[in-house]
Amino acid sequence: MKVLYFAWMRERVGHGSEEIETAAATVSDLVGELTAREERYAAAFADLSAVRVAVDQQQADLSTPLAGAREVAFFPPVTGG
Amino acid sequence: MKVLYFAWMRERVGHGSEEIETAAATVSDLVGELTAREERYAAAFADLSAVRVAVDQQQADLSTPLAGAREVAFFPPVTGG
Amino acid sequence: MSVSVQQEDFDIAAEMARLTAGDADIGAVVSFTGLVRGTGGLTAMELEHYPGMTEKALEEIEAEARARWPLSAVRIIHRHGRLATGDNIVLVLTASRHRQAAFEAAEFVMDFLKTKAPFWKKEEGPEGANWVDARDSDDAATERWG
Amino acid sequence: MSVSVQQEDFDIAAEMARLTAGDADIGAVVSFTGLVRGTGGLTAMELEHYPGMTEKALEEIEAEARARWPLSAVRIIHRHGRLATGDNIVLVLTASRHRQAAFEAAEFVMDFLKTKAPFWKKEEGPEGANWVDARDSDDAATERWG
Repeated sequence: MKVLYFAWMRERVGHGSEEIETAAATVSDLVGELTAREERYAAAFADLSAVRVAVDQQQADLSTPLAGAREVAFFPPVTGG
Repeated sequence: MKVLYFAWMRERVGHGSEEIETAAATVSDLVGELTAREERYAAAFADLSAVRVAVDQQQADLSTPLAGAREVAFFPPVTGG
Repeated sequence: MSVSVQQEDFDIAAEMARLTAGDADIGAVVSFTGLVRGTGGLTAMELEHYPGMTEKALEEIEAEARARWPLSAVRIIHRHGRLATGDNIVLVLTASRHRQAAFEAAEFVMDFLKTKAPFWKKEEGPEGANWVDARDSDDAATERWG
Repeated sequence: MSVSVQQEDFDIAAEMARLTAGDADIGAVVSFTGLVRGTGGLTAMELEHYPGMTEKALEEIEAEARARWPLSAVRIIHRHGRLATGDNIVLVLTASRHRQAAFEAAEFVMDFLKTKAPFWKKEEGPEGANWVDARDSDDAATERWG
């Protein structure tokens, strides 16, 4: 599965994209796996209220299932326009 | 006093501007004087609900006094933009 | 000069550039452009106005908008004379720090312009030329600003 | 193509001309232009986005606007990359027969774009570079559309 990070989440994690092997059933499970890995992941996900997620480029949330998902992206609330 | 007519009021009266001598105290009095003159004026003022008036280029109404006024304009509701 | 009544067409890009030049606080510019519609076989229109009072009315509309919203700049251009289908009729530009003031002020200016500025349209179509009637919806739009 | 995400600047006059060309029923065009403000000594910003999802989000926003208002045409251009004070960020154009639909749709598109399109601004000022926080007022603006 491809995992993407944008804006300050990208900066905290240290890269914008990675391929991972995971059996996580939901976004929440995936966040748990990632934060358990290394301090920089824990730092990126420290405040979940400031983290937004998209699964296969569709807005999602922590409870969204990951069965069949190819791309998960984490980012802060958007600030375009 | 200068009296101006715009749009279909101008077309009905037959001209867009005239100088008149009047002792009319209010717009209403002036309308009375004009409509008494000739049929084309009566035609222009036939439906007062469709007539708007400005005195010295400020929106006015039938009761507006004409003391000191130099220019009175009659026209239909505006349709700009 | 932020208000113009003119026969010539206007250049929206040039007007926008002039509006925002040298003001680094502008974050939002809203424009409204009114065009001659060809609906119902209309081919052209004649736009009559009241020289002198028109400029005054537009300046009053601008002043009222500036009193209600924090605007960095306003520009109003209204054409008169003979216009063909697709031609520009009116341009309103509002600039502000944030988008809501710019949007609301542009709408406000257009609503008031439609009901307060002395312009009259005579449309030319397949069945001759006719003066356009004022629309009740324009009065209603103006009234919502209280 | 009515949605573009690009580094290059846009030409509002050319975009408007393309939008209204050949459609005689358009009576009203509203534009919104967002600019980089220099407030607080800001000199430049970096605009990051999510390629692929961004285009999809803008297309969804456009489709939603078209479902709600009778629009003749819509155009959305959002820039990304490095932008300096005074540079254009975003352009939204809406065209309709009448002004109210064009105004409301442009506001709607901007409100949704601010809260739904995956863009992130990093501002560079006298005290370094900082990611811009999302504004509660943008969420509130989006919520009013129900």
